[in-house]
Amino acid sequence: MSNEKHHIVPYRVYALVLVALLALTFASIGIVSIELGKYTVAAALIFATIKSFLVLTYFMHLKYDKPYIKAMVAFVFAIFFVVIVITFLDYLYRT
Amino acid sequence: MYSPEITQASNFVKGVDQAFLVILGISFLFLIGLTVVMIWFLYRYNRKRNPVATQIHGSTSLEIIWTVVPFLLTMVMFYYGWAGWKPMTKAPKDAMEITVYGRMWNFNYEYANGRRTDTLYLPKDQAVKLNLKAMDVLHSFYIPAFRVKQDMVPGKKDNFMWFEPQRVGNYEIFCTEYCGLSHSYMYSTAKVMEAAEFEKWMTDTTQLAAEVAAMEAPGAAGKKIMQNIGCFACHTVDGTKLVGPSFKGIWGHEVSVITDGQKRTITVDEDYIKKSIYDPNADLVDGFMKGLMVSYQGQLKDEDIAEIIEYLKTVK
Amino acid sequence: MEQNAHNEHVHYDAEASKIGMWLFIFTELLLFGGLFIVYSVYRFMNQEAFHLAAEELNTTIGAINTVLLLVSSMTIAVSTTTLQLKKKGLTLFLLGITVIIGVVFLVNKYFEWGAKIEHGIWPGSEHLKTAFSQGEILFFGLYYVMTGLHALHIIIGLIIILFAAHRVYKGTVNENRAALLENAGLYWHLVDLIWIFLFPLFYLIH
Amino acid sequence: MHKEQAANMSNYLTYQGKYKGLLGWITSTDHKRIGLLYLYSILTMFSVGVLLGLAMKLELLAPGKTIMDAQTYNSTFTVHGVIMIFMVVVPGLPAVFGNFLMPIMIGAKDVAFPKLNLLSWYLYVAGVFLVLAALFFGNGAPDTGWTFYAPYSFKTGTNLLPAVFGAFVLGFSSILTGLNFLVTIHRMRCPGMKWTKLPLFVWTLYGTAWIQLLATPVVGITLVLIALERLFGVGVFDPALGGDPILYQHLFWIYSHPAVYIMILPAMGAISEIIPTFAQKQVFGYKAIIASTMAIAFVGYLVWGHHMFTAGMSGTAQYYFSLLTFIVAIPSAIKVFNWISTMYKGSINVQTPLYWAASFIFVFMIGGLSGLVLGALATDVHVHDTAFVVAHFHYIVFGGTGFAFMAAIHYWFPKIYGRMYDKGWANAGWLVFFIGFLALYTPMFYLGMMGMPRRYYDYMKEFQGGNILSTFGSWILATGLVIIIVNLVKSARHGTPAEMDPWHSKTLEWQVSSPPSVENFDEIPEIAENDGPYNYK
Ligand code: HEA
Ligand code: HEA
Ligand code: HEC
Ligand code: CUA
Ligand SMILES: [Cu+2]
Repeated sequence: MSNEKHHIVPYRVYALVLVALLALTFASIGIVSIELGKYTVAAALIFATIKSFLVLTYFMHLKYDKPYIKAMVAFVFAIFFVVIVITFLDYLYRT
Repeated sequence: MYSPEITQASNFVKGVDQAFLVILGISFLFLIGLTVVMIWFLYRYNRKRNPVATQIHGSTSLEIIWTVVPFLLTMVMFYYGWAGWKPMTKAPKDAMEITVYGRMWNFNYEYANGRRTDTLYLPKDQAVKLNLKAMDVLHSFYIPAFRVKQDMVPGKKDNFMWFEPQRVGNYEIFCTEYCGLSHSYMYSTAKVMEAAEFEKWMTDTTQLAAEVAAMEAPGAAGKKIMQNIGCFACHTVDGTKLVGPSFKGIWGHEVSVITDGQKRTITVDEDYIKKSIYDPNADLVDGFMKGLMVSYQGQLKDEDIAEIIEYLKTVK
Repeated sequence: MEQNAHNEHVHYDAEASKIGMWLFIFTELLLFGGLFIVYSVYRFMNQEAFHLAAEELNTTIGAINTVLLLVSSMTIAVSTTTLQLKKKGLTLFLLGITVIIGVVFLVNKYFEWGAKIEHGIWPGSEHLKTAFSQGEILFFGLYYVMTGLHALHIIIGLIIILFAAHRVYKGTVNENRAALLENAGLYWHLVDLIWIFLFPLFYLIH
Repeated sequence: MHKEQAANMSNYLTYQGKYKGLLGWITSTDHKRIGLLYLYSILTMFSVGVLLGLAMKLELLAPGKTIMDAQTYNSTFTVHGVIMIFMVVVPGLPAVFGNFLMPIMIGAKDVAFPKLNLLSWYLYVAGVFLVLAALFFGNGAPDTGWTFYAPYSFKTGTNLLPAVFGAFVLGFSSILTGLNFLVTIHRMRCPGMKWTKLPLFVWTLYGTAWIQLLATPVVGITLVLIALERLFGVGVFDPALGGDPILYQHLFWIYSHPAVYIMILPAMGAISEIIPTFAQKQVFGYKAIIASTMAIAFVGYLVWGHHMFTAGMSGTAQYYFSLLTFIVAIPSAIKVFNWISTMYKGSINVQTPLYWAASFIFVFMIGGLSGLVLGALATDVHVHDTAFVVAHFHYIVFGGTGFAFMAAIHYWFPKIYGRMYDKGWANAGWLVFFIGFLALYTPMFYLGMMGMPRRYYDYMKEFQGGNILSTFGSWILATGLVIIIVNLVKSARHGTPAEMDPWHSKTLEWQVSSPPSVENFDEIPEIAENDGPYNYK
């Protein structure tokens, strides 16, 4: 309800998260400029995943939300991932 | 269509029909069993016969049984389905190759020696591999009697199907992927012959010439080519408009076309017809859709087009 | 896990509107998800061409836009804290910053697209069809569709933020009824989230 | 009974708000009125779809041209499919009965976002008009089939854009309904209404809503891509520009396979309400039914490729999709077993809704079992895109969802209108309808096995026998439908007043007056610890 206990996130947390996000951005730009061959895609995506994880947990308050909301978010990402994997069962194995 | 007498028309019939038998068999068993039980309950536990219901909440062991049993049965069905299909995916190395072109709205076939037909001639007991090429949109190549079907996908390179005809006869071929106006008229025939007879047909080059000679009229060869490759699916010679403009009185006629978005008028001559066939969308006849007629570059040679032009001159 | 006593107050249930927003975000994620599937399949089928085409994009503009969106995400996140601390002025100020950054992002995008179009690269253009391979055509097609759709979401996000700011100004959104602002924030983070993936996929990998 | 009379004075049908008459309806955010708005609009579209279906059958009575030309036929099945799928069965049960009953069943006064609910209906209407616009303006009705397969869908000269856009808007309406239901079920259950006490119909709506939410956007973006392809030539599905038409099919079926479970789950839910009521018996395996609902919703996401067995996917994908298709059939089997077991040792009161429910089980089994034929690789290669598929999905979409819809309307009719229908006519209608249905679609199984392709304007004369039978069936079916509709329409106005709980059911909607008051409950109910939706003694 209106006056239910709401977690107030301190400014400091937001500031730290932003710094981390920016650092990760530049790190990912750096990492793709060195030649990693076919791992560049993977590297860039790993950085993006970490960043989105930060945004979800802190900016989007998931850390402070009830477990069932977390579960829903996890479920949606999982199902999307599964759908991609299944689609690639076709493309990876085409002769 | 296949009728029950024509069993075993190809090497796949057995596997597919067995899968049908297994799945339909189990299905009928369940359908009849469950329906009978349901009707019996409706009768036996009718309010008149059973005024007070007995409350039962459920039964875990039953739930387990009727999860596991159908699971096992479906795995059996899956297995037969898979086993009947698996051999379709890999053509034997010694298969004879034929290229099938599908376009709106006809099929035609090109043999290793360059021969082209609009009927699929096949030797009995010889593995045949069809390379399927779609020229415009999706089509699907279906021979019910052989239990084979494969979509023809434009742009897809390794598109094929294979089979081994095992019985002499004529079998229908349908297009089963919806492809526009005359989808239901896109059919052709597979003619399975004894190997020796097929050999004779294949090497007999005089036949075509003889057919042409039989039709002495000017342009007969051109007409034959056009029939084979399927121009008349879209064009008529009697003035009716199908998908494309009619050829009636086309020669020397003035048409208004759209070139690069600009309208202009052209008199139909040899160059124009050739261009219309090799690059149909360059000069688009006013009032018709772009992209329907696709280029025949590589399918028709200049000599063929010369014959076609001869024919078109005669269409008054 | 839920308190059903809420029913007495059908008209304001912060948690209901929060779940509602999350559910909406899920559909948005899958909307882009469809495009990501298309992208990954075509990237897989045309690796070389995608590398080549990505060279055409300007990493610097992309990076600047990334930084902008991250910062704006932070400002709007902070604004929910300030609202709860009853600092209305600061909240409005932060929202203002967020909106300005969003607009700058769009301006950047405008120039970026403008430059491409000047070079004759747009879906269906003659130059694209003649001078580029099929894979590159696909790359640019997807580039326009995905960044375009993303820009559309930025615009929607901006409208929602302005609306929320207006309510904060009027006082109908306050420390006790913060749902609208929080939802605006969630939406804006979604826009950010998508960009976090668009950036490496289009600008970085070459 | 005095309480009931008092409530009747201001029931939701007669209630006077700010506006009178029609305006009072189309501005109302009352979930019950919105439910009826959907009912009337869906039935209107359904009638259009039925007429198109009958026209097709008439055309197929004989080979060659019978009543229309090929172009008209192609547009007819496209518009028939689009209407039936996107405007009738996808919204069908959730938007009508879900809206009307779900809040009452969970003890709430309305859905979580009533205005959004009304907006969903407006979006539905907007979508309908967009699709209809495609018929009357421009270059003629679209002729691609409801699947809009690329590349034909951007080559055809017909008026595809408004139809595609309309389907997009309809999808949006469906998403918003799903969202609304999810929030409502999560947040607005009355005290004591635990998850394990939710009526099964509500559970199926819950599963359905998740599918609506997570699958619909994928088709949304796919349709947008088709539109962009036509407008700008983006190239994503155009083989000439390097696109892959098979990818289009993946995206389309990623939505449209789960969508078939959007259609059937609420139907199963309605059946799960009706059977215990008429057997006066606790539902058999409450938890198993819930589990199977959620399993269908979840596994349903993973099997879309079974529509593409001949499309040219990799062998690995074919193997995998076939396997999972069989897995998804099992939860449906579990449901059938539980329904039938619920009848065991019941005290069965055979009334019209139960006729529909029992025949639902029968036709659903046929539809579902024929789905197994389609799910197996070898057999699907033979019958894919033939009349067999047409028979399968009419049996299951319209035998399943349609019969359940009929069961539902005969079950909840007294609640909705506060009046009873004529049972004799209702039963007669059912019988005629059922016979017509069997005659209409059974021959198509045979035709398909013989190799008659679908979407065929013309056919070889060998196929004529089956087609004639089928066409006759369509006339019988239509007769049945007319009987049913006339009976219901007449009874809604002049039927005898209905009691609060004519079937002696236990779910909450039967504990309020018929028709319900505007607020549903004077006081929010409370569910006692040992109470439940199927607590028959
Ligand atoms: C309400 C909609 C609905 C539902 C519920 C289903 C349910 C199922 N469908 Fe169907 N389907 C459609 C609507 C639906 N379908 C439509 C519209 C199309 C065509 C689209 C188009 O191309 O235009 C289609 C097409 C379609 C195809 C593609 C055919 C093709 O184009 O080649 C396949 C292939 O696997 C398939 C399979 C199944 C299966 C296995 C189920 C299963 O879920 C069925 C499960 C049910 C049962 C199994 C019966 C009950 C159980 C028993 C009686 C107990 C005994 C059971 C066992 C032993 C297992 N369907
Ligand atoms: C719900 C879905 C639905 C329903 C009810 C129907 C109803 C009918 N359909 Fe079907 N049909 C489709 C969905 C449906 N159809 C789809 C998706 C296609 C594929 C299109 C394509 O290929 O792209 C198709 C294709 C299709 C074809 C194949 C075209 C071809 O491949 O050549 C034919 C052929 O005759 C046909 C005939 C009919 C007939 C005669 C009726 C009816 O007229 C029969 C009369 C019906 C009744 C008398 C009443 C039934 C009552 C209810 C269902 C209760 C009300 C329920 C609610 C309001 C939810 N339809
Ligand atoms: C799929 C349908 C289709 C097929 C098959 C087809 N055409 Fe066409 N044709 C069209 C359409 C549509 C046009 C008009 C638009 C254009 O100019 O491209 C056209 C235009 C033409 C024109 C110009 C006609 C005029 O009146 O100016 C000629 C010549 C022609 N086609 C020849 C052929 C020949 C020869 C073949 C077979 C080898 C053939 N077409 C096969 C659809 C088709
Ligand atoms: Cu070619 Cu249908
Ligand atoms: Cu399916």
